[in-house]
Amino acid sequence: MTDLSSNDLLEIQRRMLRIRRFDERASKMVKRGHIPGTVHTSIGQEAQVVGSTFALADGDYMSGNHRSHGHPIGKGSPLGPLMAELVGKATGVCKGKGGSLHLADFSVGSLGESGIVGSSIPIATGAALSSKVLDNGKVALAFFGDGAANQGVLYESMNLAGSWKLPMIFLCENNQYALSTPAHTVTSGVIADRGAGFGMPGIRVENGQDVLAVYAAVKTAADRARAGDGPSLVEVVTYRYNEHSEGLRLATDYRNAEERADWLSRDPIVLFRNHLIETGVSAELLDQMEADVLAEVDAAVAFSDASPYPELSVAFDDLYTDKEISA
Amino acid sequence: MTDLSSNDLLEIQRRMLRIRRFDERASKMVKRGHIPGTVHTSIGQEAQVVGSTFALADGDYMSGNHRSHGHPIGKGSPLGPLMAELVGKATGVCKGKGGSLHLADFSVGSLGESGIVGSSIPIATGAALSSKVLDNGKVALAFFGDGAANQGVLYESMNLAGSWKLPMIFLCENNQYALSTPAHTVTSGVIADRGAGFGMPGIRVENGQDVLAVYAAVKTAADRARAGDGPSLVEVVTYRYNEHSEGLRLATDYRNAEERADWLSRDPIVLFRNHLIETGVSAELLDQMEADVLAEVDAAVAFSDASPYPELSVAFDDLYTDKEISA
Amino acid sequence: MTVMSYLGAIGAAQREAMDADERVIIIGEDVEANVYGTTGGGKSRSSEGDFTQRYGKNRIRNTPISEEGIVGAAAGAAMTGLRPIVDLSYSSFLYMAMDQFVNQVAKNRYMFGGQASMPVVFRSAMFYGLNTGAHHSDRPYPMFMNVPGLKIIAPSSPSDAKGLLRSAIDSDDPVLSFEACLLWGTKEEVSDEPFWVPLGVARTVREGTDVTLVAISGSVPEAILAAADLEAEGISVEIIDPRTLVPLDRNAILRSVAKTGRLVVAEPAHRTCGAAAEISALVAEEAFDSLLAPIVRVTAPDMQIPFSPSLEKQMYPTRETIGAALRLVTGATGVARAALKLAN
Amino acid sequence: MTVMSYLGAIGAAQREAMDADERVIIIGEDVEANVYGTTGGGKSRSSEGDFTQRYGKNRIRNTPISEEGIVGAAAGAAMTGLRPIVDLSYSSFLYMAMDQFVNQVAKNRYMFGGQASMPVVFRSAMFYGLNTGAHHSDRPYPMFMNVPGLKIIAPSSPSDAKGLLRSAIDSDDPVLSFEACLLWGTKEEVSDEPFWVPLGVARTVREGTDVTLVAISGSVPEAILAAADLEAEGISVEIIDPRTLVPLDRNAILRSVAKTGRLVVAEPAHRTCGAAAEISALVAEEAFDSLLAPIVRVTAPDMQIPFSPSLEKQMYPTRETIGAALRLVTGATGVARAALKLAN
Ligand SMILES: Cc1ncc(C[n+]2csc(CCOP(=O)(O)OP(=O)(O)O)c2C)c(N)n1
Ligand SMILES: Cc1ncc(C[n+]2csc(CCOP(=O)(O)OP(=O)(O)O)c2C)c(N)n1
Ligand SMILES: [Mg+2]
Ligand SMILES: [Mg+2]
Repeated sequence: MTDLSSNDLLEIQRRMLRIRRFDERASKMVKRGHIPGTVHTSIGQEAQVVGSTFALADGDYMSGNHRSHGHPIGKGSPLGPLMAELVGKATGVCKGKGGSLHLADFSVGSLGESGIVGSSIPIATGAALSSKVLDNGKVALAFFGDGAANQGVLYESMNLAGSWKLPMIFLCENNQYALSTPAHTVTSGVIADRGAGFGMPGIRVENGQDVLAVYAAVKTAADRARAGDGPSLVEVVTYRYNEHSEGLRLATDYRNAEERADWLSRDPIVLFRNHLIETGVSAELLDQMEADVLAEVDAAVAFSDASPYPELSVAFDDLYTDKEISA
Repeated sequence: MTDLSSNDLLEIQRRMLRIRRFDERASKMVKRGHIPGTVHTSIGQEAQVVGSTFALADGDYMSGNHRSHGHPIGKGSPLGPLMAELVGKATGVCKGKGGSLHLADFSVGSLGESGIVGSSIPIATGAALSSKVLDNGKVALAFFGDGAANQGVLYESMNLAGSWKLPMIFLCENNQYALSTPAHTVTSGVIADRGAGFGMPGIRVENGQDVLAVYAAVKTAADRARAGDGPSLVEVVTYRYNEHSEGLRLATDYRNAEERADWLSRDPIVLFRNHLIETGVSAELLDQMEADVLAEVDAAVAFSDASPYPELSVAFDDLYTDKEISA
Repeated sequence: MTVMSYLGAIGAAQREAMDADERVIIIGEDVEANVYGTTGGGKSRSSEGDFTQRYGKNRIRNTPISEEGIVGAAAGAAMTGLRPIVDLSYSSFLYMAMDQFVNQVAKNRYMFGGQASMPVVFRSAMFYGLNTGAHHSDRPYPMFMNVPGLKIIAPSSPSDAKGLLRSAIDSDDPVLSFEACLLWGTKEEVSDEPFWVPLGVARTVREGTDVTLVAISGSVPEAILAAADLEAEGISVEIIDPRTLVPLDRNAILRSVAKTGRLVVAEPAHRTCGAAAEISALVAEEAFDSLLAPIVRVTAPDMQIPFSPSLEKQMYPTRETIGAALRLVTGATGVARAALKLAN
Repeated sequence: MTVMSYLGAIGAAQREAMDADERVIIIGEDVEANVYGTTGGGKSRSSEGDFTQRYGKNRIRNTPISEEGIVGAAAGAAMTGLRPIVDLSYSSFLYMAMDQFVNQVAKNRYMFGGQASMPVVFRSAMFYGLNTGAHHSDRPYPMFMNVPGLKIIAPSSPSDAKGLLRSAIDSDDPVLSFEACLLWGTKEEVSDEPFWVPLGVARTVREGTDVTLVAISGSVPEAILAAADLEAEGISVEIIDPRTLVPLDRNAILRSVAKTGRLVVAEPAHRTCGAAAEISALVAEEAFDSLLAPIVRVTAPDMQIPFSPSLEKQMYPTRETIGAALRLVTGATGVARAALKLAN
């Protein structure tokens, strides 16, 4: 990747690590009851997430889904307010009102994750429309899963973005399952192939564990968008290592052991660490990075722990901009 | 068309004529205030309609849209109750409660037209599901326009039908405009090309004024469906001769005069009449058919005229099957 | 002042708002060709007032038929610096976009702890009473009233149409505007100057002392006729048009009922869980001690809308059914009760 | 009789209905793997009660995530000979299919003059009170009550869950079932034999003489606790659970209010245009002369649901807020009014 500096490469690894460690911690906290409700981790999908977000500029927009922590972390959101949000603290990035499913950090262009599968895709489309109308050069990316790829609103959005040549990327995180349902049993055709019928490139990144392969595909799409040539559909094939959500226990027969072992043997973070070492980065530096990231996650938890829960009355703020008429 | 008898060919022409004369009459009746509300004619699109319906078996299902008279007529529905429905009479095929937009004649497999663009597509999909579950060999066809092709529910239905290999035909009536909006300005890519991404053939009938070309494409799709090989998408390129709806007056500049003249010069009924004459059918026989069809339409109007309006209380029937709890 | 139709007043408000703020754009099916009459001077593209001529295609955006995508895109655009007006043509098409309305438009600001604001207006017309059958005739505003986070207007006069729409466009919150086709042609003198009718403030259409009649949208003209009939019978009716359904001007209604002691609510929506139910429940809770008679709702019955003109006309509140309700609560008569039974 | 959980009772009704009629099929996301616990004996595919084993994939249909397509397909299938049960998992996902519910499921039979019948059941769970944030927590049944042509059940006990679901499946009309996750674990003795709880018949949960308390879905257990509290204070509360919201057992409610003269309505939905509004309006119109006190609604406020446990718990009717309302209407106290203010 000629356009990535060695610093960039390190930053890519750091962001993947942040996602991994943040999600590992969140998983534990759910199981111990420190995080209410549930969370959906991106563990195993870090290359797909960071390869995508890193191909965007700082000011670019994105929307996401229930597998929600990786996206803002990948886009550079600080961990403390994210963790506090998961716990439901007043210092959470959404003041404790969103929770894991609804993280949003407008300061990094994160316009919101969505608990409703497919529902945030047109939000990113609208952000791309703003960019086009205001001519501000921003690109918008919508993350969605293989399951969401069967929601009609995706195709309405693709058609709209194609017709209006919006600067937009449709990023399908194909981890091959929607909850217990194997994608191939409910998907007719190939997701990436759906681009063509909607007048846009449909790119399939078969090795979604290779962060640079993902980056390259998304960067191409982003360049195309910024050049005014319209949207792209990018499908990244990947795998989630954990259960659909933390704490959920399903009959195990929907994913088999060999399949899991195969994907575990291609851990995106290990792969990229090896790649960095091959290109001359020292193991010590990478070990230090690992330690730093762990410390960051510790600090995020400490920040959350030290934060108060929101006041009762906070529940009655922020519905409308003019408070006096709220409820 | 080896599988069409000479009787079939005459019947095709008769059904196209029925649509033409019925719609011409309806148009007049709207303008004179004899039909309340408005109607959307299929004038100019008869080949597309009859080529499709004639490729179905009698027991097969179909759903339609606001351009609604041609479909049941094409499927063999008697004209009297259709006309009475347009006028709002008690003898209407829906007892006067549906009107032009919501014709349905279950006796010929017509499961209902829909005033909501795109909304009836999954209804046909469900009929195809019944056929599959009950294993009764029926095929279901959904009619929808180029405008409706941008409703997400179409792609949900295509994906569902593809995943379940339902005996289903998605029939896009591309008359190149959705109300005032030229299809090419709001459609990214080519509609027929959208089939491939959803794992099904996408066939484009470029000459949708040629009834046998339409028939051949739909027959292929129906055979495929009946053989258990799943759904097809068929896009038929055609043209409506009248305004979007009768009585509507729009700025004329959205369709130009040359374009109209070109399509008018390829009137599907004239083309097929010529074809029949070439194959040895006598002009007298065809003239007689024209007269017969006009008489049929006259009789339908007479039937409607002679019919009473529904009793007031009829408005309070048929919401639920168990009447006592209605309202 | 100019004599404006209801539809013309909407066009005027849109033009004013587009002139005043570059961020205002119009999105919708067939808006370019001014099919629904609010984005042009006349019906011709070349006419002077044509919005596409005036503002260009970057700001007048003709869309595919994709309500869900359009509503969501408008929400996303509103969250990132634009102030879209979305023309959804008929209210019956809003269901296609219900997820976007409820889960994105209404919730985002709240869920994100105030990070988002959502300055977007969704306009649609309730096309009832015109023999178009069940699909086009819906009056679905009550279901949106059950969704916190939306504001809802339902203007019943040209002036209110203009002034409320300006306020809606200037609001930083999402506003749904339900317009009644039956009112499209209504005309009155309306100021050519910009003006704003505040959201949440009812209009007292007519003062009275014996009974309060809250009337909504297309029921307002019928209410006025009914009140005139009752006046001739010596009964003084106070008519209140809430104009904004969310936020509702509760005080205006409660004050009036405190004065009259009687309440009738007329609206064209279906009965169960309608706006009339809400207003009745509000009064039964907050003004119970003033009440001298049962609260009567005059609404569409819980029935879909039949096509046939002979059937449809009995489906909505009329001068007669409203009158019957007024007579009932101001001194019940057998005739009035029978008339109401027929209607509900 | 067997001790069954609410969820188990739903599974039992589905199994009975599938055994009884080949035309009954189940359609939904993740139904094959029994993710939501009503299509299997246990959580394992191999367990005896597993529906996929028992009925095969032709009748247990795992779907893509395409709510609109699924609901419409189920409607089309119901119109052509099947009797589908659609598992939509969470109630918040129903919006995706709103057009199909309103424009096809509810209208087709009527519009087509009775040619169609629509024997289909749509089940979903209201996942509120579980700290899942605004997207999953909706309780949207009131908006469906405003749509003529749908029937709506909201069982609050295992027996009702089983008996109402059987009636719903056997109904030739479309029925929406709203189940409350908070009730999933509730257990009681339920008959192993098939039985049917008729649609449109309320259950008197407890008889009383001083005040009528209509409680819906997840509010029923809180209502029972509140009534016990009030009993200790010498006030006798009659609790009515409508069970079916459409058709509503109006007579049961009116009869009770005629007896007690006082009404409180508790439900977990948002306040404006909720079921409580409808019930209040019904009584304010039909039983006005019996009423001795204002009608008080105890509902969720018109606010979206916050995620943080510290915030969410105050959003729904509780024993305390229901108790406060009961005290208010049976002899208002300042404390009760203050407690209610907080809640609404
Ligand atoms: C509209 C809607 N339908 C169903 C669900 C329930 N649900 C949550 S996540 C999920 C699976 C999503 O699969 P996919 O899009 O592939 O994302 P993944 O979880 O694999 O990352 C389902 C069915 C939902 N949240 N929203
Ligand atoms: C959901 C919905 N959106 C918009 C409309 C208004 N409308 C009625 S017909 C029509 C154009 C439809 O175009 P197309 O699907 O191409 O069918 P055609 O009229 O050309 O046969 C529009 C926009 C509608 N009825 N339903
Ligand atoms: Mg997935
Ligand atoms: Mg068209």
